[in-house]
Amino acid sequence: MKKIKRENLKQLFDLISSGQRLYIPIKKAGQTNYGIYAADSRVDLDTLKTVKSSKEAFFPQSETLYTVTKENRKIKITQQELEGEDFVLFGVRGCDIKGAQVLDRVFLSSPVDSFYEARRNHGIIVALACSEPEESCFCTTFGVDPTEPEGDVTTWFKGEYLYWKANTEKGERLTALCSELLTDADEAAVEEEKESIKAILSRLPYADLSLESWHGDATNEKFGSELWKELYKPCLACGTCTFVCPTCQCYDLKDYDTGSGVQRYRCWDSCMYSDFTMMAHGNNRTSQMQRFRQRFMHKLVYFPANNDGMYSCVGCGRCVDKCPASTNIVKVIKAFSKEVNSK
Amino acid sequence: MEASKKSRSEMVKEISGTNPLKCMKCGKCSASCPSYEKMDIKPHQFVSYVINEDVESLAKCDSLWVCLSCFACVERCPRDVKPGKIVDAARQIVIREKGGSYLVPDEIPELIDEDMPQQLLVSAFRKFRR
Amino acid sequence: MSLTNEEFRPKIVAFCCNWCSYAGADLAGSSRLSYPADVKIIRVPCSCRVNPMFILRAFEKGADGVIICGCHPGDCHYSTGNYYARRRMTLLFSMLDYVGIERGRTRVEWVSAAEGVKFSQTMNEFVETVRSLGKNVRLGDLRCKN
Amino acid sequence: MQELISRLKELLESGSVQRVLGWKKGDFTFNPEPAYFNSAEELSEFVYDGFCGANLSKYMIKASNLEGVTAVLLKPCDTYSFNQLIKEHRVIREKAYIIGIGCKGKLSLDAIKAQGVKGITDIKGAEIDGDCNELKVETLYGEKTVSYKDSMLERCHVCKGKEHMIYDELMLESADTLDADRFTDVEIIENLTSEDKFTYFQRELSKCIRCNACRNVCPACSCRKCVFDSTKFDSEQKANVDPFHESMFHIIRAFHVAGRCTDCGECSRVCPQGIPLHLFNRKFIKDINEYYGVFQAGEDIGQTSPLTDYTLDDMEAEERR
Amino acid sequence: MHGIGVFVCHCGSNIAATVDVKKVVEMAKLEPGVVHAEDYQYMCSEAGQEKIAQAIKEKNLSGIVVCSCSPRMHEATFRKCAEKAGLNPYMVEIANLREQCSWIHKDIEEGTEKAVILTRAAIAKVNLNTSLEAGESGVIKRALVIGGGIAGIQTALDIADAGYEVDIVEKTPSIGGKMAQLDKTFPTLDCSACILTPKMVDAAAHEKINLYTYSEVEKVSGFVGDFTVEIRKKARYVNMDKCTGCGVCMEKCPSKKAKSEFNSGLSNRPAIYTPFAQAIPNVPVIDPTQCIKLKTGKCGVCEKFCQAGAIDYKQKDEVITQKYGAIVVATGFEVIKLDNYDEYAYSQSKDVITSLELERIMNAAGPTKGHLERLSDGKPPKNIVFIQCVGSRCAENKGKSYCSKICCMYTAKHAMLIRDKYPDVNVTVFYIDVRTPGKNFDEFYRRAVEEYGVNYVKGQVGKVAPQADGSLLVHGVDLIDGKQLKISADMVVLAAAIEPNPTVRNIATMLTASIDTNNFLTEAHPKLRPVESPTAGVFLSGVCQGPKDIPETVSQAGAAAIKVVGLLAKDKLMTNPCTAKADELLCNGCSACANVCPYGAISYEDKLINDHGIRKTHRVAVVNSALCQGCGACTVACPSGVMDLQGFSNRQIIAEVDAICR
Repeated sequence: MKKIKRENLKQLFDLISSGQRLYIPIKKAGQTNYGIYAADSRVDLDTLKTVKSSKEAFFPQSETLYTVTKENRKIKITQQELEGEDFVLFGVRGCDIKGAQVLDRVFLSSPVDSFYEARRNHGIIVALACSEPEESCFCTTFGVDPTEPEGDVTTWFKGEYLYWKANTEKGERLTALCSELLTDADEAAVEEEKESIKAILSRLPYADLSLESWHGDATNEKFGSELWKELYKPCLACGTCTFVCPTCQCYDLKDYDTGSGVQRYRCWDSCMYSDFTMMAHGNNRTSQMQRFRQRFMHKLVYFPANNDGMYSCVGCGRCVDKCPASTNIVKVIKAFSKEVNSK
Repeated sequence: MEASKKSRSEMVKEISGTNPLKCMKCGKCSASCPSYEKMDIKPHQFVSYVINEDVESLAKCDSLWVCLSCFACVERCPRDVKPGKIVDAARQIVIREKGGSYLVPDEIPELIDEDMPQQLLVSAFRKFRR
Repeated sequence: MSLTNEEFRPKIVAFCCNWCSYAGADLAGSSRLSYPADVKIIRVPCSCRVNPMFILRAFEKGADGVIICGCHPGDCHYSTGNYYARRRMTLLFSMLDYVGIERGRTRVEWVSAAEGVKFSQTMNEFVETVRSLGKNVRLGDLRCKN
Repeated sequence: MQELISRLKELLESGSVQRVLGWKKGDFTFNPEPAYFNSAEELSEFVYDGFCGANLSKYMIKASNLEGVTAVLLKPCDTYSFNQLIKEHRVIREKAYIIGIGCKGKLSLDAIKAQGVKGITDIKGAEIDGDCNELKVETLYGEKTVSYKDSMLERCHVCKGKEHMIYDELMLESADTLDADRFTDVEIIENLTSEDKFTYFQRELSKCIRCNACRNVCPACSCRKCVFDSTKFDSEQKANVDPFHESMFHIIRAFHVAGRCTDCGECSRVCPQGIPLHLFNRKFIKDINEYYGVFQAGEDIGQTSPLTDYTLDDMEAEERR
Repeated sequence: MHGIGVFVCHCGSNIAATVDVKKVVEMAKLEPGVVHAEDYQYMCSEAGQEKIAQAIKEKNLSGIVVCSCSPRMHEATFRKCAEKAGLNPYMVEIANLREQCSWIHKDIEEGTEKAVILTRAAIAKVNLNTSLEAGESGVIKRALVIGGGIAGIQTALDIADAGYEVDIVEKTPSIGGKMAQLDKTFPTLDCSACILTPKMVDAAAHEKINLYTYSEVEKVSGFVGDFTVEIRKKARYVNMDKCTGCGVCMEKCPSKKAKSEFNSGLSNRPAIYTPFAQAIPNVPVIDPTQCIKLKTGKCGVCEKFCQAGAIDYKQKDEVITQKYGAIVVATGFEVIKLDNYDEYAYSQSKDVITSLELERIMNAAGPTKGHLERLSDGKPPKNIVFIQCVGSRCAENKGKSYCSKICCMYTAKHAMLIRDKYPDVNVTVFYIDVRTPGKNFDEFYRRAVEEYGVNYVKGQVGKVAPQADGSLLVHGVDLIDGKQLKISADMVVLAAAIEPNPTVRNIATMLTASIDTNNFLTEAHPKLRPVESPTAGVFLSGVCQGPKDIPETVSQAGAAAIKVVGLLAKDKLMTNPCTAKADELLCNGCSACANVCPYGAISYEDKLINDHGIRKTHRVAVVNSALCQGCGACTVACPSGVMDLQGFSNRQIIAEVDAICR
């Protein structure tokens, strides 16, 4: 266990970023999002949740895959280089780390997504415990422990200090790099902080959110439920929930003509959009109800059915905070348990 | 000198809120004017003086103080040039240039007659404070 | 600065109405009134055919300046087209000013079929203005800028 | 409030309307959602308070396709949007029974949080029957009191007024919330140097995640298929591929709603990244007002929109400020 | 599969001098879709065209780009050439390498570089061209003229003389219009009726002309060549076939208190009446607001006295539907209301009259049988004052901004006639400017001054004050002498402004013809197409388009007629295929496009739309390609890009932009 004074954090960031890219929550134009650290960045580790999750570091909102150029009448294809350098992702909360584990299931299972894999291999995650969980948090429902998030390094804020514990070899390497700024610490303060967090967790409004009704093979029963016909109604079909979500992994592939060649890139897509999976014959989900149902069925039924029971929701609550129509996964879960209870 | 002359005619336009170039020289203002005989510069000529940037002469003329501010010309001008307002603007310039305060605020409420156009009242003040 | 203003050749897109300005450009040509080759003309039936999307597209793909030419107000072949275009372009360009695109990169000019001289003069002026502003770095897709 | 619910019940029970479009209680006091109520019983979940900010006019586009009449609750500012939608044939007047409801200013959770409040579990004081002066905020970390006014959405500070532009009946009182000029921010930006303007918007737009919430909530963005979703201009875009595309999207969107945007403020309300999108729309509104005469979209259905209109002596583009 | 052919013209040395033509050919070959590229000395020559045709056939080209002079020069040539070779003519694009490249650049490198880019843009565009077919529509060989004044009559006569059927719709009981009310006409002073009535008779007698008097246009649909018009024939209560026009009914009618419209309200007429003696048709109408029988059921005098048995109190309005190939608007004018001119005492004194009223007073058939007398006391006036520009040339909030054009001349006429007949009467004319452009016009005015001693005073009148003794004190000014004048007159004549007949608004709306702020109909082009409305198939005749005197009206009427004849002479109308088209699958039906369409070419329909298997009824825009002229205003008004212009489509222009910016 190491520690560093809060006031020395800037030195720490400067040090880390001197040798590699440092992704860290930065406040810009009033909002906190992950960004690449620079000396004049306004680092903001106090905001519990960045607007977009940290998944961007491994799965950027858009990335070029390859470029096609033409030399006279011949075509040349150049693959985009994979991530080749280590980078540090700092201040990641338990939910986002769990989100990365969900994405691993998608991108690292065969066939492996090499772009994702390379970033994942080169990324060093410095996790940060959630000192002040918020009302929309329900990560514990999905088995996340915000008191001790599992990164290469786990950190805690307590009083004047940031406590620092390396968990992996990558973590040790980073600790060694920063050794000049870190001092030894005992675990007592951290234990105390963990207790304090636990106390808050038990008081969270969603503390007792239950997934009971979602266990087992719920496919047919849930799919056919009449509830969807009401639940989807406020939905505006925007992509806010999907884009702030740490686990949403759908993307679209597109070509862009730069004038000197064509770039094939992928970018996040949202199953809420009416043109999602649009094909020549039309769309296989033709109504917003179907699209809405798809999102939640995927997170709570289809994904766990194919991934050893792992839900593709991590309870970060970003969609709860951000949905313009105040509809969200918690309301969906609650509506179904109410139905189960009333039966 | 040239500049100050010009600025005065610009001032007349600004104060009166009229555009002298709209005048089509029909003379309806002069035809309507009850003080026409006593005027050295006739109502329809006011406009030309402003266009020609000769506010100097306008400032010196008798017409400025002969005009009753009855606004018959303003009312009847087919082109909305409002010679009466030009006269009044010229008057204002003369008075402003003299400096000093001309009206005590307390006097105003007593002088206001509901049926009387406000503009007329103000013009009248200026005129009799000469 | 590796590029001096002398060497910088801006990309200029000119949308010209078929009935007036395009003919004006033809007249400039037949009168041998030169203007920089940086100007490339796109023929449209009327200035009201110019969609803001076209203008932003040009900037996206690397144009340094966009100019719209149409018939003089009152002379539109379709009576009213350039009146609509005038409002649209006034508002659009005002918006581009507002988001920080240099004002000199956009322009609307009315050029009649008889105004070959005006066409050439306008283009000369416009190219000069854009050249003095340098390369368009604020608006455009980075992928198109190599 | 009780009076409103009774009236809604009466409308549903008498069969004069088939459903009510209003708000349903959320799982917190501060997250009610737009909802349809098909029967008097369902109204037990009905709520209308300071957190019911959504402009339900947008939902009426779809509701116009439903059987029968929908009673819709519209705040004064929402009625401008409804009018505009009538003008554009996107809603059917006869399918709506408009209850013009009062409004005492709508609240922004972000504005409350910006006052240093974290972990909110309950908020009291937003009730429409109350005086709406103060909000009592219960949080995981203790209780706080914030002023109602400081917690309002930006749009309420520049409120268009308490009058409904269209309605079948009126319910509940409104409060005056106007305390700012809506063009102040636009003017501030106008007075920046070109470079500073660019920097400002670049910073703001760099946050955009292209979630389309602004577009999808916008009553003026009622296209069956948006140009940015279609191949009409080869302009199909998804997600933020290049900073240019965010500018393009927001400028074109503002242009497309210019002369039609009622300045309802929904775009700014819903933006997950807090981008002040209204600054685009207001720039157009300000320019239109200055250049072509004051125009308020949605005020008068008969009025021609400034972009489908012209006068012979309109200002030239080069004469712009 | 695309197969684009590129043909680069040297134009002798016109292009080749500053453009490396071979290089352009080589570069073109590298562009996507291009399968053939060649150059030639003169592409527009017969041999050049032969090369193009050959390549089209041999290489089965799907589109061609000709790099040559301006498309304004030879686009039509190359389109025809393509068509002959079996390629759709709209699959041709021109890269303007001469006027817009070689002629303005001196440096060959620069010229070539630009030529390559222009060629590239044209190739990019032609890749997206689609075959277009010019539409055809039939032409109904019949014209409608709305308004039966001199403009309408002349237009109808000219069309009919060319052999086409013409209907005139006139809302009053007789054709003749304003000209029938006039006494004499300038500058020849011949009697108005003497020159008008023969024309009226001609029109009535013409086998190709059909009169619908006392009728109004109620509804118009359709488009150029094929309009459908509903005409309401108001009930006359007199059977037109039976009536002999003897006039006994009018004599016997006991209700005689209605104001005579024809005499400008200066005399009365019976409830059953013809507007004037020479009315055509000479069949009276019963004014239902005045007729005692129709109001109370009692009376029936006219029926009793009508030997022809023509009176029919039960007659009803009749709506007839007729098809037309062309419509001429000739709705004429009215004199403005003088409510805003209190200073001239028009409403206070009977002796302040308008010029049109003076026409009636001076007419032998008028209220005073042609004797010049004061309406107040019947005494002959000794001093008459004419005031010009009453309501004309005013600021917009005060009257009409335009010059009514005819007043200077008719005032000169009136003044001259009065001085001629009553040399003792003093006539003073207050004027601002005397405007007499026209053949023999200024000479006419000078005669009034020089030979007839009319006193012209430059200066507007400020006020007319009725005096206790019945005289009128005119406060005027003589700007030349610099004197204010106070003239005691016993009659004042106001040259009131004229304005378009108020019914024209409604008619313009029905025709989707545009109208200006003064309610004058807008012409398709102010200089080059002055008698056509922007709406195809609608033509303008007379004062409805702008103030005019009789000779001008008659010439415009003839011009409108020849335009109509030109249209009706065609068997088929070929329509420009570069028209707007809505993608009904995605159209919102928001009306933005229709709001900016100058031709009224866009309408809306509720259509059942099949969107990938989902069927729903939507309101969608439908473009009438016969009306659309292809300006593209709608395409920009449409936010979703659903409205597109064929031949200049969004994607085509975008492709050009991309190619240029590449």
